[in-house]
Amino acid sequence: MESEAYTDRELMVAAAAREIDDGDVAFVGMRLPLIAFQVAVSTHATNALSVFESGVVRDDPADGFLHTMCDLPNLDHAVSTTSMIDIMSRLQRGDIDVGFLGGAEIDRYGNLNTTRVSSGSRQIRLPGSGGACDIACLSQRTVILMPHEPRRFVQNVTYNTSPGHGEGGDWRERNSVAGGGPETLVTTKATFSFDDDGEMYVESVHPGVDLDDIVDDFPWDLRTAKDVTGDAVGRTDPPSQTVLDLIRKFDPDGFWTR
Amino acid sequence: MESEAYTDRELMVAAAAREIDDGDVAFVGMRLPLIAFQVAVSTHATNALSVFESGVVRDDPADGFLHTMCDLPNLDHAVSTTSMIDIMSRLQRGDIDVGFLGGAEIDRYGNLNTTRVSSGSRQIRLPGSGGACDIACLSQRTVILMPHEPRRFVQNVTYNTSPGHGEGGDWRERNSVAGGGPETLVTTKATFSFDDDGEMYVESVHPGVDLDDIVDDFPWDLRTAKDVTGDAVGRTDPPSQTVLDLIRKFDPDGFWTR
Amino acid sequence: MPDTKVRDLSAAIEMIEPGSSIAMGLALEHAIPFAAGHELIRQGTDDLTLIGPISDLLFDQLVAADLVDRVRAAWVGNVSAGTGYNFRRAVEDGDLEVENHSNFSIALSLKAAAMGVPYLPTRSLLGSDIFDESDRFREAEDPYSGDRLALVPAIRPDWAIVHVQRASPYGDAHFWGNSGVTFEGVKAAKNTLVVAEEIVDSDVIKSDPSRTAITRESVTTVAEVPYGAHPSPLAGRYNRDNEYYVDYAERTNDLADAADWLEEWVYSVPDRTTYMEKIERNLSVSEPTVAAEVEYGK
Amino acid sequence: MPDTKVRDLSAAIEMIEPGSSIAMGLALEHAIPFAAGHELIRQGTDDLTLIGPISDLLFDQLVAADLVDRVRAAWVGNVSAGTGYNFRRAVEDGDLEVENHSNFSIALSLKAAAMGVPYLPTRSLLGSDIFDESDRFREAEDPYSGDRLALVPAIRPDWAIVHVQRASPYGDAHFWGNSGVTFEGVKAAKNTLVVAEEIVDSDVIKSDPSRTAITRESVTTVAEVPYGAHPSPLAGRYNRDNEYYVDYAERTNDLADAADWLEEWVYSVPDRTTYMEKIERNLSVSEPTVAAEVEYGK
Repeated sequence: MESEAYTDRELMVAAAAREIDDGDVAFVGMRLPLIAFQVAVSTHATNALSVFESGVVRDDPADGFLHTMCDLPNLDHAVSTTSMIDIMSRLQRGDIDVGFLGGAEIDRYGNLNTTRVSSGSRQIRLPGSGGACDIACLSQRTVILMPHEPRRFVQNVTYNTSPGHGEGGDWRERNSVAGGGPETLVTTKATFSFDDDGEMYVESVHPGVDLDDIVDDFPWDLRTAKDVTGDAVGRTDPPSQTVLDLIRKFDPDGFWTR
Repeated sequence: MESEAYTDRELMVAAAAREIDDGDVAFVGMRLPLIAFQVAVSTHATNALSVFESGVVRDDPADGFLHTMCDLPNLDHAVSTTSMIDIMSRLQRGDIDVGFLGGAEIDRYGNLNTTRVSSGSRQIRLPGSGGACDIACLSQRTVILMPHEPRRFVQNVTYNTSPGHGEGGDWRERNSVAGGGPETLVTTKATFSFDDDGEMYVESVHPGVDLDDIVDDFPWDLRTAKDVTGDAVGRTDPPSQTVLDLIRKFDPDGFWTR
Repeated sequence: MPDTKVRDLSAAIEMIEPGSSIAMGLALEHAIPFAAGHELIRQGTDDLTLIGPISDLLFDQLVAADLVDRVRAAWVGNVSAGTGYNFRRAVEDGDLEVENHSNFSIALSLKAAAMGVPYLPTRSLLGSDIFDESDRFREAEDPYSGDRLALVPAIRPDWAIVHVQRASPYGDAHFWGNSGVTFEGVKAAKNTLVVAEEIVDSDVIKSDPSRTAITRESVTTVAEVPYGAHPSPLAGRYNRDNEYYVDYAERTNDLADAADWLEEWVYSVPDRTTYMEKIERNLSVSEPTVAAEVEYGK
Repeated sequence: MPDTKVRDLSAAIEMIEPGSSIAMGLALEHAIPFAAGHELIRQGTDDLTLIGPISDLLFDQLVAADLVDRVRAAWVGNVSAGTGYNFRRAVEDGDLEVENHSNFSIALSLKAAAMGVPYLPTRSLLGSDIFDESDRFREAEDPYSGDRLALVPAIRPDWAIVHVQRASPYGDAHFWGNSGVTFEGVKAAKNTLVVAEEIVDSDVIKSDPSRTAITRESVTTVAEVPYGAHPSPLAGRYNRDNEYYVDYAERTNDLADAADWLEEWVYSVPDRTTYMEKIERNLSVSEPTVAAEVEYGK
């Protein structure tokens, strides 16, 4: 069975890699995007460049596993190892084509929270923004990766760490939020796009997932491709064997992807 | 005779070198200050550091003649070769103790013009500020070196390229000009200080120069040390043989000092 | 000849007063000055304000030791494992004040101080709750275009602590690999402690002045501590000790366990030699890449 | 594999349209791209706006060739000899518009563009006629302290032309020695021409990524021109040719003489090899200083 041949996170990495176009400058965060960039530049996006907020610029996969963007294999034979201001300035100039984000909570307009959440009466403190707010504000487009867990999908994020399409419509423009905002959300069950109003809709469900099982995970009436484009909700392409081999090369012990 | 044993410009360099205290960070411009710093750090100011707007930081004399701050001997074995923003930021942070300036015109409050002057009906264009305006605005104190020519001493500078004490009094504070302003002017005939109101006065005349010959060079009633401190106008110390030897080592062909 | 600024690490850390604000972890996951942090813990230097973009484990350890009143940062946790449990616990218990930043806003705060200006403008932050909840960030209109901008005011730490590959006794340093906000932090701070793998003759530093972004007049004191950035990696010197991060996460979820961890790894470890004996993993660089030759001269 | 961006110098200069704004001479007296400037003169690329801190001779030569409408700079002249006579003549004759800057205001103009913000604040300029005469610099009140500041708006040149020691065919470059506003200029400009002493394999650049402050996505095209910065010096490669500057000053005080000079040194010199044959002085680095070893690796 295809669905047993790879993990949910391997599928997410494969889907994320497809979001990097050839020639893109990608702002790569931690965890899965670290692997997604390496897959993309090894397959269809050989002219892509990656930048990391720590100051690293790379044009090829690292020769060795990366726990973090600052592991020595990511610095070795980098194109440039520079400063955060240098990297963030590229973002602020509008030179970053795509940035990757994650979140503990997301709302229908792709606003993300990584600062604090409530669980009953308890306020749980999360690590915070890191560079996420900057990527969300300033990338030409963003791609969001999240585990598909109903508690993460909320009417309103508890704290808007990383603005998406705000309240929808021309909210970003009205609020002088410079970049393009979320274009794609990939969860462990489905891939979502955002319509002209900035509202997310199901673009495709992953192999083995039933659309009906997904819509109940959201506290709002989830829109689908059919509502927006008229096309039926698709089936996410599974990772090819080439891509799976690459993912397992870049994450040999499955530290991030198992 | 002492006055024949050295040139006017060698005396100016010697006087300028004395203005660098041990431990100072000095913002060194072109021409004579290039040599003055090297003399100072070789004699009384062994812990002084020099910075140059091109990005050079040095703690010792260059091993070779310097036409400009970017000649290779000034880069070789520098403490740091960095950027202009780095150097100017030190100035803006208030970390530069003393900066050197020159000018085509100076007024009684030490305002300097290096942008344009009039000669009869002709407007003569000069090279401009370079970093002079920044040094004038932001150094803790400035030292001005100029040939002693009556046309350079004016009631009001044609163009205020590098603000001194403005209109005197608390002008700098009122106009948010951050640094301390001019402390010393050294010409080829005398050394001047600035009083509490920011007006220049003769501190000492160089060997062989008569005070009476100087006062007529100014279009205002020139004040002297006697008016300000009650002390008589002094005699500028001639350069010692050690200092002369150093000047001639750093400028062996007398390119700047003959 | 300038005076040497070399002290042993404990004497250097003694210069830092309780109640100080300290910027560290400025190169992100790279070159984190863990040895200096552990010495702060052993000396019990408390009432601290910690400043940095993402702190990885170091801030969590100082919080575990109950030395921290306030954190001004973009992210505090454990990059290999996610949560920093001591940080989370302290915030949830109301024992720790947090000023929320993005990485760029921390970078700009330090850059503003490094440039000697009261603030820098940015197009980031607008639209976020980081901006909306803050009484520090201000909205401003660009007088040229009418665009809305955010203003980020300067942060001037009492101390910056940075770890580098090599430094002269005067404090001039070579640091390579990604630098994050290291150089901005040094220039922003009132004092800097440079912790170096190796203290070298000034001529070594001066053989490559374009590599010298930290210069003596910004540096208060210098300490030589080989492996002083462990468990974080240092370019050309040693790899990240990832198992340490995972182990820390597993052993500090609980307050009592965290105390045990501190006892084992900090309080009972007098110096860095003893510390390194506890590490069994080989972290050395196995395939060095030698930088292409560069010449100066006259 | 990215495509090569290498062109010969004349093809690279052909990419620059008449009417362009060009930032060059950004490392001050160091590494001035004279070869590129002379090719602009040979091609007659006119209606130019020139941008830079202090231009030394290069701007004066382009003005002599009647290619320049406007200069935005802090200082234009001849550092060895003082006056740039062609610049002075053009301004006095009303043929050249000058936007007066200080070095810092040019640096901040480019830095603002490089950072992607409309302006940067400064404590410099206030009190000067550079500030008072300008309709670009604005006064602003610091909302935090109430202090008065000057705002310096961004300048985004059409082109930056920079000279470096070595570059990859993709445009990633190593440049050492003092850099002035070179890196800010490259990031500020819409296009960059990198003129390199030597084009090297990408692996050479990648052996020392912390030296790579110019990266490919900022670079439009790359040309290999040994001695392309002569008569200015280039760290580790060749010394300043001071006699050239003195000779230029003596020979260009007069319009007709300046035309003769251009004919001899630019129009009648087809390429850099021929050009270097005209230089009799030995400018080579006699005592090279080799930079201390740096390693990366994994």
